[in-house]
Amino acid sequence: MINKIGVSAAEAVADIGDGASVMIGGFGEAGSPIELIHALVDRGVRNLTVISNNTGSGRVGLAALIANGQVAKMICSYPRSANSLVFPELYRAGKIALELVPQGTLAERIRAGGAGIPAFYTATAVGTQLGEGKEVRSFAGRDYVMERGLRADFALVRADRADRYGNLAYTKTARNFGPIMCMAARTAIVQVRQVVEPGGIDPEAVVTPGIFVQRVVEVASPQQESLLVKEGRVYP
Amino acid sequence: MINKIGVSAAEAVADIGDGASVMIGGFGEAGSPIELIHALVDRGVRNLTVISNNTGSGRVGLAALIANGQVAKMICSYPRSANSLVFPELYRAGKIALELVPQGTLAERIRAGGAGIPAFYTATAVGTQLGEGKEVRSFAGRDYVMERGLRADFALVRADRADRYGNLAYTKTARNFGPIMCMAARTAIVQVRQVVEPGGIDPEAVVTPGIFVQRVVEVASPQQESLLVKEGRVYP
Amino acid sequence: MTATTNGEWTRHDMARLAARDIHDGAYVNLGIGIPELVAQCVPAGQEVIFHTENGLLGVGPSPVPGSEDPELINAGKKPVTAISGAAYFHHADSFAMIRGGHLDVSVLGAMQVSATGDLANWSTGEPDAIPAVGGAMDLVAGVKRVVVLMEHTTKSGDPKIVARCSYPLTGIRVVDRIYTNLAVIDVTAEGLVARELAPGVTFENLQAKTGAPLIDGRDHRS
Amino acid sequence: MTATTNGEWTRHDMARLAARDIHDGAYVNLGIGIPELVAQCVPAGQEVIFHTENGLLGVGPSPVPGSEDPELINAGKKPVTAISGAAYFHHADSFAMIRGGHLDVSVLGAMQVSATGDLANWSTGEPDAIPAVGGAMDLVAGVKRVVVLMEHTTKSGDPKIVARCSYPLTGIRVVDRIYTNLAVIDVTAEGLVARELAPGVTFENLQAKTGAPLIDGRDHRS
Repeated sequence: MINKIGVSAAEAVADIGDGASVMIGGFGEAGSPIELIHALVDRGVRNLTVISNNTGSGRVGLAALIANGQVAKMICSYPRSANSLVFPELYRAGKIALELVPQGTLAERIRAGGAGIPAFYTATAVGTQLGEGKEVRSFAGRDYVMERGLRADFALVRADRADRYGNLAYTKTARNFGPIMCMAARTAIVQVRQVVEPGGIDPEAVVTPGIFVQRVVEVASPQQESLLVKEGRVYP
Repeated sequence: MINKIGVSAAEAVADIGDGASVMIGGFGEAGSPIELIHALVDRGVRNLTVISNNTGSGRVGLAALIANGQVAKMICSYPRSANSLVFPELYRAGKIALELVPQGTLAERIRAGGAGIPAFYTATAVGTQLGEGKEVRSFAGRDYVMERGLRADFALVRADRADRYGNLAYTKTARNFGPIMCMAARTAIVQVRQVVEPGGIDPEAVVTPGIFVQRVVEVASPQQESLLVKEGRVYP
Repeated sequence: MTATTNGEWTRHDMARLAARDIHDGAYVNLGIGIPELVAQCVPAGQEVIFHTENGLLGVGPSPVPGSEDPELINAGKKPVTAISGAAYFHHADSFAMIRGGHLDVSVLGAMQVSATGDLANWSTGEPDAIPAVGGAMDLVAGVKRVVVLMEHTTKSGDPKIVARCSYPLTGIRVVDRIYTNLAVIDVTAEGLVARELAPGVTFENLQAKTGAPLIDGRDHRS
Repeated sequence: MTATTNGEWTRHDMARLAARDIHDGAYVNLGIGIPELVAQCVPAGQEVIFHTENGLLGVGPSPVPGSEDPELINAGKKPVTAISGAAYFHHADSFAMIRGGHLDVSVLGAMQVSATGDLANWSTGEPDAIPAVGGAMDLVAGVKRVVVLMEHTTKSGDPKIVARCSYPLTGIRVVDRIYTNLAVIDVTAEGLVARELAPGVTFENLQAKTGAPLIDGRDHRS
């Protein structure tokens, strides 16, 4: 019987090793899989390449992973935000690399990686610093840059509900990068608020079909990043 | 107030002119917008380029449009099926052009067109007749062909429910090409079984957001193509 | 249109002017900052659908204090609500709307706009700045009409409308119209055309505060 | 394994052999024809998820006569059912599963398979044939493991396993294993390796009906 559920957060990330590439879902705290990230902090593996839209807040979640010196390189669109302290400090000190990607190009690169598309063309960033060094090609009189599909060894994603097949439903704007990161990772690890029986998610409303999900961890009451930041919490 | 509903099938297709490109949803009869197609047959416009996975059955729906001499060119993956009589006859007589596209490449070209991607690479069809004449490029040691995004002037699609914003929900495997054709057409015209109030489709379960839909026609009891074919019906 | 005591437009005036120019039924993405005010200024009887690139079409008003939902936010990561008839989707679908030309208007803030509509709004280019681009480059490349809402000059009085941008570009020839506290200016093939001036502003005064030649277009408003 | 009176495998035998080789928990796409029989042969205690490229993961058994739903069909346009825990999706997402390497096994029919695993199964290449490809080229290019179920020879007795395909190709070097009424044959870097023979078939007899050299691999079954 197929059953992708039942592992703990620690077990789910146990084979993420030094040098792995890891996509981490979330747009700010919405959809950020904080318990899975903390399990990765606990593992202490280093030299990670992390693909995530932001770089976290305060000293918890993704920011804690970065603060712990585990991330060698960030691929993201917006590494700066109100409570983003850790990344700027390490970046200015030359201790972390940054590949800055326009947000829509980042999303499409991830979707392409998951869909078996090695490269595509987009008008985004043509003529800008972020288009420099990229192949430019004209279609129907307009210039486009070539962008490459992006895959990763692992994805850490937060969804709302899952069944044992790994079918997922999300909540509101916490959906964001989750579905495409599940597609693009060789091993997609998902924390959900609730496990349901097969059929418990309407098959018309499944957002991520189970084929894209390898492991599901139930975290009934996930921590809320912004509250932890407000309280000044530091992980671990 | 935004209201995309309320036109008849005839009104909805009234600006489709000679030489237009028209995407038509459906995989076989599942999702085929038969009432919208018949309205287009009634208009009698000619020299159409039709993008659709198949070429219809019997002498109704898409097959009627072809039989009526209105289609100059078909772009499709599978123009042959059990009750497909019209297309083979015209094709052998040299009266209709065919661009044969692998089904997944067809779907991805349509999705790319809708997503503003002018071209992408795929391994599908490399080294085959359908890859001939296409640019081949190697990424990470594997060959891929370059395929172009596909757009159209109009899309005719069938869905299950719509609200006045044009948000759509579909039924089972009748979803197929509908969502991506709505994305790729300048004017997407959708027939639905039922109009619902805004919010009547769970915002988490909207499959096609209204931004991709321009006109909605309510057809509460659509005709079933296979029954018409079985009865030997001919449209008009 | 109200104005400040010095005859310049307030930020709300600018937002109202921008909202006035958005057609009924339009799909609109609002950038962070002054552009956010546009949502409150849609003329009565019109309906505009607001898109936020983090996956929501049909952004509603700000939530009542205490009812914020951390999983329902906008691109600025502020809590929002959703209208009845909203739709959620993932990031690739959201940017398919942007890149595919499905959005009618993108309203953005800016650091500089050039005489030919180049936009700079993502980086000062300073060596120790943390570069962050978000969705700005996608929006200007994909949305049908790009308009800028910004103060006419920097805090130190330097023009933000310039012959050539000195800051790193967000996009080339992308801006269609600029709304400032002093004027409404179109970017046209002929050059920058001042369409409307705030009540206390003269054309000469406007030109003096602008780093590129302006055409007085007040007689032939588009 | 049962067999026909002449010692050859039946279509159901071939399907059972193919099903035996599919791992528990696999995601599998079944082509039209003999491959469809594989769904009925999943060993007890195992669970396999069937994908149909027209937008369903979790294809169930054929519907009870009279309960067919014209909106719930497979890629062969036959009525099917959906299991509890199924998911529907659109065509681009469906082929993202295929092209992106997410499916474990594709089971296809064939007109010809070459000694190096080239597959021909979409066109006879005859001048008046209506060419139709469907999803076959996408499947062979994207799915991790491609296996063929077919009769060993044509109705007129010609080999379908050949040195080089004479029919137009579906894909180059894509087939991993072939199941016929006579044998199970692997496509390897060393050549075609016969792994199992139907009870009434000798290696010499098999070779005589095969248009490319076979290696007898019965002692070192993978």
